[in-house]
Amino acid sequence: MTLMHDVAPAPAPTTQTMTMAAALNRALADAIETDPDVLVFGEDVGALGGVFRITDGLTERYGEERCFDTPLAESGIVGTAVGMAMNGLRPVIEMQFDAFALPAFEQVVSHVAKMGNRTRGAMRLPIVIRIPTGGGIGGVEHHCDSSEAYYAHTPGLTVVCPSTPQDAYSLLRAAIASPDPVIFLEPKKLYWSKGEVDTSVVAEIGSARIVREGSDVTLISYGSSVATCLEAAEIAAVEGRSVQVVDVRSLSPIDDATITAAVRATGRAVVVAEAPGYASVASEIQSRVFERCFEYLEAPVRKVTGFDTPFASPKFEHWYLPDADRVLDAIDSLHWLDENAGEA
Amino acid sequence: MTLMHDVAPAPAPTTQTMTMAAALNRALADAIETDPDVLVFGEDVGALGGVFRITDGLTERYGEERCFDTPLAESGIVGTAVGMAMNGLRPVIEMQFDAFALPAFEQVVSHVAKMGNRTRGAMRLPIVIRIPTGGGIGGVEHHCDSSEAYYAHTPGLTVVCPSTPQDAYSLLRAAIASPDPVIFLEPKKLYWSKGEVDTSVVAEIGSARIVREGSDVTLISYGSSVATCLEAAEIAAVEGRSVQVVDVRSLSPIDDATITAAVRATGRAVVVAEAPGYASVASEIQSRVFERCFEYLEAPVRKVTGFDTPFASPKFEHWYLPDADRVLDAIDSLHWLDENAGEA
Amino acid sequence: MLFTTPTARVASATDPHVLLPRDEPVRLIDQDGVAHADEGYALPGADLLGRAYRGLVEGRRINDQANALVRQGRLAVYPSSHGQEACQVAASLVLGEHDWLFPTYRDSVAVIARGVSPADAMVLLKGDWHSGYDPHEHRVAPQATPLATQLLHAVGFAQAARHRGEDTVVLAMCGDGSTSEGDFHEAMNFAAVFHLPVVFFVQNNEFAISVPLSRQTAAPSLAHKAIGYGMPGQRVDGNDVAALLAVLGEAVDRARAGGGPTLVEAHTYRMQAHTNADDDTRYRQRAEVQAWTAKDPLSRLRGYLVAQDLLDEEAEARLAEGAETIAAALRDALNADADLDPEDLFRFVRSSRSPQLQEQWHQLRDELERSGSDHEGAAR
Amino acid sequence: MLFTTPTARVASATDPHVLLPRDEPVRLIDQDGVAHADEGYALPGADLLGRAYRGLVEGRRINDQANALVRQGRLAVYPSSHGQEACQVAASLVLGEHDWLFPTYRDSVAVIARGVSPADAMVLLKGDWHSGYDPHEHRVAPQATPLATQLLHAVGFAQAARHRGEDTVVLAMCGDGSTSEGDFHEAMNFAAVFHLPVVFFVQNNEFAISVPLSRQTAAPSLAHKAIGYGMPGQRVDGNDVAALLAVLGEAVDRARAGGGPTLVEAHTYRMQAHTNADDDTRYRQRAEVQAWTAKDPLSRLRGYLVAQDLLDEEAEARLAEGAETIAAALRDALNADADLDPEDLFRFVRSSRSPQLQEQWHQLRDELERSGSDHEGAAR
Ligand SMILES: Cc1ncc(C[n+]2csc(CCOP(=O)(O)OP(=O)(O)O)c2C)c(N)n1
Ligand SMILES: Cc1ncc(C[n+]2csc(CCOP(=O)(O)OP(=O)(O)O)c2C)c(N)n1
Ligand SMILES: [Mg+2]
Ligand SMILES: [Mg+2]
Repeated sequence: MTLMHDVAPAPAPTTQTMTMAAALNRALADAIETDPDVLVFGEDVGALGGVFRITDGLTERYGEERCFDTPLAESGIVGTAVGMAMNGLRPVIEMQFDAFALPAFEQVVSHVAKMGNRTRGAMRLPIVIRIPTGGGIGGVEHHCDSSEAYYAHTPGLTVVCPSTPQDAYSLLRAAIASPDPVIFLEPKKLYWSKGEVDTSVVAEIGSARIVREGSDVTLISYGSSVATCLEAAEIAAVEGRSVQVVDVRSLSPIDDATITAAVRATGRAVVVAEAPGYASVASEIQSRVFERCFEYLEAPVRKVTGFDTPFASPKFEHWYLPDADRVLDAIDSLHWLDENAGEA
Repeated sequence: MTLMHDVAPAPAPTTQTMTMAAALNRALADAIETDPDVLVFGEDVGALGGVFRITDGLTERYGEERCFDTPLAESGIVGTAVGMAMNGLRPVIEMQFDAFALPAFEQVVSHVAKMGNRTRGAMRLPIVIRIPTGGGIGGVEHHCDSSEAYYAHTPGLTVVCPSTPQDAYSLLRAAIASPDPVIFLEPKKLYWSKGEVDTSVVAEIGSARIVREGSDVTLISYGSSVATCLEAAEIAAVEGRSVQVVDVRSLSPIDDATITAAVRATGRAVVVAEAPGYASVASEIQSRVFERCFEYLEAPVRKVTGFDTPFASPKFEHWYLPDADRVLDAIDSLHWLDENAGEA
Repeated sequence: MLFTTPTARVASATDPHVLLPRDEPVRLIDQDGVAHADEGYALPGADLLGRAYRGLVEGRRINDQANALVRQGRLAVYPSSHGQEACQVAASLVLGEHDWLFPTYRDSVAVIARGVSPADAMVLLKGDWHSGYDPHEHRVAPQATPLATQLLHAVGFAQAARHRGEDTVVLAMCGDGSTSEGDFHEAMNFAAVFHLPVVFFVQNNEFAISVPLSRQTAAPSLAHKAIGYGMPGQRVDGNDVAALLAVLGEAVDRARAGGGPTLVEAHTYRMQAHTNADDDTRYRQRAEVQAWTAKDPLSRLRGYLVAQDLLDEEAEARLAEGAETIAAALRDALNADADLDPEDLFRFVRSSRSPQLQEQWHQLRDELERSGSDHEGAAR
Repeated sequence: MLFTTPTARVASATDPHVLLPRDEPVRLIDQDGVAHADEGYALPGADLLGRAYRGLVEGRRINDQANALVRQGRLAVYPSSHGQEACQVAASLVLGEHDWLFPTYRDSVAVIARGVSPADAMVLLKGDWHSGYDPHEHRVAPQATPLATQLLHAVGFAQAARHRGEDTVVLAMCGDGSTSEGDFHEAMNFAAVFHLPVVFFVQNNEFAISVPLSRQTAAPSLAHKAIGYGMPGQRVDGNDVAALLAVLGEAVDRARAGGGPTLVEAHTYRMQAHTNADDDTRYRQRAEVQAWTAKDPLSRLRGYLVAQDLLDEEAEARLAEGAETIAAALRDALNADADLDPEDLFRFVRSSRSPQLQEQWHQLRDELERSGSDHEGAAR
């Protein structure tokens, strides 16, 4: 089995430092240029270039035929994307904020996720639904939710979330090339983070990435929380602990092999994500690690997540969001003394 | 803290054997009779009495004022219920099938779950959303989904699911009396199952129930899967294994105390539920048990759930649904030999 | 073009009233089989009416056969279009070969009229799989269950066709109840804003399961919704296949000619319960149903054709025989048990199986192997 | 009743055309401040116009002040109603004391006009909490962010009031873009089917962020949607507060008298960017915006009042002073930092805290205690 799809080479491959926003924009442009079936649409994605400017310049460069504004109706956007995909196109659509993807939830669950199965593969839906996700930007209510659990729980959907500009580029190209529908989650907080992007790198959907090597404990994370984990790992290093960081990248399907091998090697793990923790992707990862690494664990797997409360108002956000401190506290709780006791 | 709400005594308390459908009908009638603010509405709940007849006779007995049909629009049903609750009523609404609650998902997540928090408690929403859930009835696509994970993951929602007529009655009365919104999941497969119902029994939302005592392994479950667990426990008993069965009943909030104590006593656990397992309520329970009972576990906690595929067509259902055999296989996998080895 | 439009109605920016439907539904043949001249719509020719009649006879026979198969336990459920066959047949006949139909669960007869084999059309209702035909083969989308959702698919489908410069017309069906859903609104609006070749065809059969039309809308008619989107709306007698062919045909012509979408409301009646699982005595009077038998779409067209010497007893017998052959084939197909492969549960979820799905399949496979290939016979 | 209706328009089953709006928006005072007699709507009296003018002056000042506070970093975001103040003020003035307003994020001025203190109204936009006022106090629902969702709440609210036999009227606001959402459709339909006392008030300001009206609808006007629900629709000049008072007032009167819902579309213009975070030069021409300054709602009413000797310089100065006092109070309130309690994160989620939430609060509390009460200053 492979989830590697034929991604057409970027028209003029480059390696450049750019923001995640720019990387996404570039991925869209390269997809439009290399595949006549790719269409970009949504609310404000045309002249405005999207409220986060991810589609900046696309209409200008490629015309309304390839990138256009729709009426303000998310179910309409997803539902018409379904119809277009049924008729051979590859719609790449933008939901303006996570909570504003919810009016389309029926279309996503009842059709996007199921049409391929319903038709025994006769009608696959190569749709990419781009959803800005998460907080950390001081947004008012409904602008900062993390809704990956809703999608990851739904059979038939692929769900990915990049944490670097490189992955943003490569995963978006792979998502657009995928014959299956992909929920593409873009951490808002990372839009303006920078990194090197080589547009000739092709990503494989379904593979995690070891972001930092370490031997004492494994932090498992995705999206904006990867940076939180790296920050915690730095601090822990000063305190003498070697912390490994895994970026899951693909929330569904998930790369059990990489995650399991990582935790078996360290014997300790903390899952970190911003979404409320209850019945979440973090819970899933936690329970998978528990089950697959049971014999190797020195301590229970912990998770550090958003609280099970509605996302906080801007002034409360710093209390709500998992930060390096909270991750370090979780690491501290991993029975280090017991082990030493055992070793002594 | 208590989640026990003042439930008005049933007008004429009785103890009787009845189906779960009849128990639900009785709970609705008793709520209507004892609280003038209770209103029942939805699609086909009037003259028809609902496609499952749960609202049978209510319009006839109490008039259109108290139980009525709406236009065919689920977001409209939930959204107007929000407005009614904002204005002091207690709407009890019916979604016809699980998948047909999805058009209302935005209203549920963005308002039902959040209005109380938004208004700092000034506007609580005492809404009950009744959703027939799950399969086992040979229903065609979209009629047999289990969507509890979507709701349980959403902060601000209470999610309950009865497995007996008694709980159906008492939990529905408690849900209607609750000042907070409740997602009330009704396992379709159990609608015609019978049991004794004492209408003077008041339920506490948030408490699990030990359905069967046992000392070797704990099965944790809810809704229609409780019967599957009991069936497995019977068979296991013949094979000499003492199996405890816990009915979670309240999926959110969850009764950690009961579940944790149960598993600590047996040292082994299997979580059983019908919904796809990935990022599910079963995963949550599994990870909670792992974390809270780590030191007590003889084996990894297993889960037996629906596959991560769209719900099966009627003819495939028997392959899809967790059954006693599958639960027994999971029990068999719980490192019994290791333990014996350890004991020997 | 098959259908000519005597007086083409074109949306005019200056007079929005042309978008409003007539006060009375268009009717060309009355319930006694008498044709009436109409200033706006011409009576379809004899050939087309003949094909329509065959469709009606076959459609009625398929409905009856499916009901029998439900009673025999061969179909899990059947939402019958008995009484609505004129709508079903017209929806199929007005489309050209390359056009697409987006039907609902009730539109099996229309699906079959487009060429899908009755047995394949019934796979969903038999319970073997969620859909039984390759949509591309006869250009028929899978029958939709979640109400009104398919209207958006139809709109997107049409948009893709136009994107490629094809002149495909898409006809999307839904019921009166479905017009209350948000997706109905969004589909109408997207189609109008993007001026797409879609014909929205509402079969107003007076009921959504038990809920009467008066609980769905307070509007003068459902077709009055069209002006709110800037598209023409029209009402038509849903039991008069001639009027349906004329009105839908005009809408298809306009769509193909670049004139944008149309909303057509057919006034018809659901003669049977919602499905076999429904009990319609709970919410409507027998007399009300009886009153509609006089308006039956078959007898009305038969009356006209006979009066016009376009149909005699021999032809009628031949048609009945043809319909009988179809019914027999359907019976045979449904009486045979399909050979089902449990691995199908995992085969189509994604284009390539994920490790998780593969693991789950292996788990099921092992389980089945342990218990001997048949699950039901499993003995531990 | 405050507002008299010269010729009451009543929906008639026999002539659905009465549900259609006029071809041109109702206008009573033109942009030069000249009043014109209208056959259907009377000019509001001097007293009411005077109150409206004060509302306009205060509303404009609040909009300006809020913009300044955004620049100073005291407000996180501000969606201004600059240019739409006539709509804001009229929406508030037409309601009786016991009526309810359902506003959006853009309707802060209407919220304040109903009596909510400017500081409380800005709590959402300042970021202290999701809403800053008790809705019951001034009968104003929390300002809605998810578009069109609040329309359904308004409908349900009205239904509950009628259930209790109260004669509450509910006025629900939304923008032109929001009319494309499914919830708009469902709200209109529920209100019409249940014949509820709701006034749907669409501020058509030509844009939904960057998307122009032409991409939202192909209809002759948004008010033409009303007939599709069986309710009257009307169009009004959204910068003419007199016309707004008359048209909305009539709709409120009809609702209160049991005449059911109305859809009112106000033609206005969003003079500033969507919010401070928006860059409107990307999608519209400066000249287009400039053209609308001539239609300013303040200058137009001022012109009329001055010409009628209902306003002199002294009165104008007094009004400006009053507005200044409000602005100063708002400044002061927003310059003060609210005293925020982290436990509030958990306090309001449910009416009683679940064990899980309590556990999570204790976790946060311990964390804060460990790091000294201030999180930011945390040093491990
Ligand atoms: C979104 C959604 N809600 C509810 C249902 C359940 N349901 C199935 S058919 C039906 C009535 C549909 O009525 P109408 O649109 O008039 O079509 P008809 O059955 O009369 O052909 C309902 C409520 C559904 N299938 N989808
Ligand atoms: C359901 C939903 N989708 C998208 C958004 C993001 N959004 C906020 S305001 C806006 C434009 C609204 O336009 P309109 O209804 O005309 O109101 P206006 O801002 O012009 O007052 C959009 C798309 C939202 N808030 N809710
Ligand atoms: Mg119907
Ligand atoms: Mg607008």
